[in-house]
Amino acid sequence: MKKVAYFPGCTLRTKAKDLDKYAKDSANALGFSLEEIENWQCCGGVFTTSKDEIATKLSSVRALAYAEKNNQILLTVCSACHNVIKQTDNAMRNDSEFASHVNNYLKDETYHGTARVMHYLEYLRDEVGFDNVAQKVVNSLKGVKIGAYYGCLLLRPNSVMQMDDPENPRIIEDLIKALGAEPVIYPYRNECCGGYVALEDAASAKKKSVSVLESAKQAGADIVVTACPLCKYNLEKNASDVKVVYFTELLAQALGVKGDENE
Amino acid sequence: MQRIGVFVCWCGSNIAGTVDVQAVSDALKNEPGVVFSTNYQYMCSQAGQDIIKQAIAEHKLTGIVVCSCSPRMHEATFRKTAAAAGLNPYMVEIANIREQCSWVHKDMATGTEKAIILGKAAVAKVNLNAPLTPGESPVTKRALVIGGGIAGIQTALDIAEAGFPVDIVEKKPTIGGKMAQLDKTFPTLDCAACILTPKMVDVAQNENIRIFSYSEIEEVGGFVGNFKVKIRKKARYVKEDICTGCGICTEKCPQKKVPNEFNMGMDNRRAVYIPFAQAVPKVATIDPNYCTMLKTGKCGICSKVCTAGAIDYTQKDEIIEENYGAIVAATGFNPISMDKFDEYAYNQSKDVITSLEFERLTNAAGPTAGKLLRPSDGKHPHTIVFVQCVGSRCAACAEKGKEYCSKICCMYTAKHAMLTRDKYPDTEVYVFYIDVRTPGKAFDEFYRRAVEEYGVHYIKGMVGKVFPEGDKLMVRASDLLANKQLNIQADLVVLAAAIEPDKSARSIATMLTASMDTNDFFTEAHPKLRPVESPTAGVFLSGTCQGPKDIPETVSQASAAAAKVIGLLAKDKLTGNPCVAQPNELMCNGCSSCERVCPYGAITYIDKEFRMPDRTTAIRRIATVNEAVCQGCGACTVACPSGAMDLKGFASAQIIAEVDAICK
Amino acid sequence: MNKETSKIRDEIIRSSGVNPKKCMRCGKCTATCPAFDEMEYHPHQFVYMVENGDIEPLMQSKSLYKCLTCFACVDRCPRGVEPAKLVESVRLAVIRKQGANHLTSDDIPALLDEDMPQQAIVSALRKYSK
Amino acid sequence: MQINNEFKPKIVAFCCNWCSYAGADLAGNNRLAYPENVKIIKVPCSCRVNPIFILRAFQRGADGVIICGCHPGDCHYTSGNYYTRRRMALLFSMLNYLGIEKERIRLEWVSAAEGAKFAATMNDFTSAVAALGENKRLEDLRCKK
Repeated sequence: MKKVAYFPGCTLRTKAKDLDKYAKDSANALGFSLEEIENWQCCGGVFTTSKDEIATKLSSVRALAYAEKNNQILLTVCSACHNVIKQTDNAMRNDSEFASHVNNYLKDETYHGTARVMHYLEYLRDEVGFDNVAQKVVNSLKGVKIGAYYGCLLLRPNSVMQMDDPENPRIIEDLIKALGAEPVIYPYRNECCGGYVALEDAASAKKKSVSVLESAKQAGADIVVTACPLCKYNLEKNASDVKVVYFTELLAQALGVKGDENE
Repeated sequence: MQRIGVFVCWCGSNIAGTVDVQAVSDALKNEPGVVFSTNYQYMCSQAGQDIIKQAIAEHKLTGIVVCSCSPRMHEATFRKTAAAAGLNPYMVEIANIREQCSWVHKDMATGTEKAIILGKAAVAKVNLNAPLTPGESPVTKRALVIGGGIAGIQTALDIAEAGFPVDIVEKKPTIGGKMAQLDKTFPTLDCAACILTPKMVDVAQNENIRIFSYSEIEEVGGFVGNFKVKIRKKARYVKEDICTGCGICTEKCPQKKVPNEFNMGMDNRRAVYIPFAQAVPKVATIDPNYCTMLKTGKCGICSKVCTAGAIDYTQKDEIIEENYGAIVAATGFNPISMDKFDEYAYNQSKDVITSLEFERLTNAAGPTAGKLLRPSDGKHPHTIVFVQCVGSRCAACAEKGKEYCSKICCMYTAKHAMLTRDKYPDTEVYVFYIDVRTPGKAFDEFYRRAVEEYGVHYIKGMVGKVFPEGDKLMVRASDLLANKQLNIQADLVVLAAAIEPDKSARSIATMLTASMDTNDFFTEAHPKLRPVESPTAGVFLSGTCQGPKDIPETVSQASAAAAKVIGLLAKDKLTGNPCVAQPNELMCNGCSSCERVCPYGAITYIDKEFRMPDRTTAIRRIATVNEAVCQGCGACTVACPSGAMDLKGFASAQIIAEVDAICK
Repeated sequence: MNKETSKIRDEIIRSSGVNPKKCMRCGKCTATCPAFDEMEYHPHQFVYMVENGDIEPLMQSKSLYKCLTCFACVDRCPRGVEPAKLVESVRLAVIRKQGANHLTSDDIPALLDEDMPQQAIVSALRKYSK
Repeated sequence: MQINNEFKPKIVAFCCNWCSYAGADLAGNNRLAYPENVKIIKVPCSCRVNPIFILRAFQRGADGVIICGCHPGDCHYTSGNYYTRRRMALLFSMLNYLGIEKERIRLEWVSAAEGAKFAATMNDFTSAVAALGENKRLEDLRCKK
């Protein structure tokens, strides 16, 4: 079985254990295994854009250096980890001054900008292939109307993330189709849920999350899927009658590896 | 041995202020070959020129050195002077002792010393000069216009009017271009078809004009006055000379699901079609990508209904070769793709359209017969949002938009907004703008009328995102003057898409060896003083292929290009540059090194018979230069391994003599 | 603009990597900002005010803590100005001052509910404190 | 007048007719001074400059040679300056092998609008060559017994 270096992130160890577990189980079912990298540290949740923020990026660079040393793809599942690590990777590649500052801190773990950071979704699309995913589906989700919720972190800034068309993405919709379900496209799928501002200003986050869910509901979605624990929290906290689940949970369910409770 | 005269100019005090002109003329008197040397206040004046003429006669001069200003200034003047006195003009050399000596040095001693050396170098060169005669080439009195939009039409009509034959090559089945798709034209609001179609008819009826429609340029060879062009006349599977344009085939064709490009894909046409009622030539064309007969061999209905018998499924592309004296590029523009701007939801909603699509929606001959109806449900829109600068003035990333201003959008948006309010006063119209740019005769007045008389809401700000919600479009925008974020529930959103040169322009430019800028607009020979000529001799520019412009500007430029073409075609012969490459037949070994580096394809090879020392003859392959094609760059002279190739006027021996004189 | 202001401005421009002069005042950033209603100064104003050295009001403003860092303005700006990075650098100019952290770990427990993911806490701390 | 005993290098500048020669004229029009050591030879295009001309200059006592042409992409003859660039790369390495310092030979792109660049380039080149001192002459072995 093909082994892929995996960066889980702190939330997947605590509040978002489902996101992690189902990702691993689904990977096994699809013929690859997620190998947690050694001694990883929290990515910090958000990317600090300032050029002189060095220390806050070191944990991501360490993960990148590990993948580089082992000549592996660095796989992420959480949108936030993916965004932070990918943006850090981009800064290391394109800002030589920043890179030399960072590498000065990292004695044996310097990074030279050659690792390949991939989100789990990208791995399914580009390495496994959605066609192959579809073939492994045992519990087709036929008839279920699912809205993909991208939020901001997977897509923006597009010049760095390069995952999909940032204004009209299809990667999650294609996965939904592969699982036999019906994707529902709604206009707020790439609008922000309110993010970490929720901690201080719950009202602000509520306003944004409600618009997202209303938009999905109006378009006819029964379920909304996300790759981000914070999106899930914000949406669920303000949820109406639309269920919010991790995309990995849906995947595991379709692949028949979710466990017995729903089967 | 040459008999050289040296003439040192003071240029008033311009030279004499920093150079001791007497010392220069004295010093040069003793150079080899010099038999006369003098100086004068203004050599270029009539009196100065007379001194030169007189000296040529008196001293039987065979060569002349003028120590004066830059040759770029007065070389031509002194060559004419020499010619008037019976001397070959190419026996004149200029020593540039003004721009490159007196003006850049302050000290009299150093200036004088340098002027003497520059003079010596010129004398050394003239000693090796030979009389040169420029070649002449005839001018083919026929012009080619590439592109049959309003630019190409106007250029062709003007050239034809002057009595020269013109061919228009148009890749679409009809001429007319983008203007044929427009509804009304700003700022006078006359209908585009009413002013364009009579011109199209003029083109069809003009005896001096041939139209090659549904045709493309395949190959361009030759040079100014003598271009040789291959034109691919694509198979339209209809005999052009027999088809009467009755249109029965286009009604009976069973293949009804072909997106109609003339209506921007907003309705369908048949596989056999005439783009629009006033098409020129009014001849049907079969689209091979959709025709069932051509694809499967089963159908043939159009052939059965054609009473004229014009349908020919076996037609093949035809290559036409023709010679031209001048070529005009009039390749036009297209709106850019909206794929990279989906924050405006163009790909997510049928009711988000481009301005050119809006033109078709309001055009009486369009898919809605001129009624403004939403593409999604055919309902009358009550709130319309226009977004300006979509992809124009966009410097964020190259693959997204264009850095330049597309120039026409402010005016056509004002037109669209005004016409909408005029015809449907119950409609609220919003225009989001960054700047309103209306330089042009009666343009700003036009825009103000849209605001003041027609009540169009102009809002300074930009639309950030369009959310398709149900059958409405939620437009989120900024109103910068009010410092507000607006949410407008619209029925229709119209995007003023940036314009870009037609995609075919680049390959045509390559064939013409005409240069382009980074945006693929053709570059002009001089941005101010030669705006309708390309830097390549004999190639002229008309319309938007050179840069964004509206119809009045396009037509002026088209006529200007025609004037340049007429000026060229009016000549019987073109005088070439005599400073061209010349191979030494005895030294050439036919290796082809020169041929490979020649940017103009001026070098070919011939087999020539040579008498050998032992009285036998041998056939050897040697290079020959087409003097009319050679531009005299000299690339071949360096590539030649045997030193056989030389450049007249800049011979190796001459340049080495200059080097020696300078390094002495 | 006095020396002190121009020093702060240059520092903000340097650390953000944003060139406010590229802005053509189209307002698309503000048009697209999901936190518009919560902000007192909007993205285009951040760009304009930083360019003019009018930074003190920005540093005092609660707008600094309302930006969601969603990068919508960064992605949609036609000139590549990246207003969100400017907001962040102004915020850093505030919280890097002695004792000026906007949020401290002592504040956290009061803000939590039992479902709040770690991600929200670390993100907020990273953005609001040094 | 001050007596100047400092070393004055001999410098030959080959300038293409369309860009660099016009650039030199513009330097003159704007009265932008550069050393009188620089003597310009006009060629139609930088690709007309045969390496033999440069060797000849070094044989005859030139201390520095500079070739100026249109900027890449701007050649009046479309591709002449690209030939020059490739040829000079080879020639420069050969001159280096012959023991001529690489600072003594230079290829520069100067447009017709860059009078200031022309003057600055010539100032810079002249002082670089002057710093190296007199050049050793290349000798033609065929002329030796």
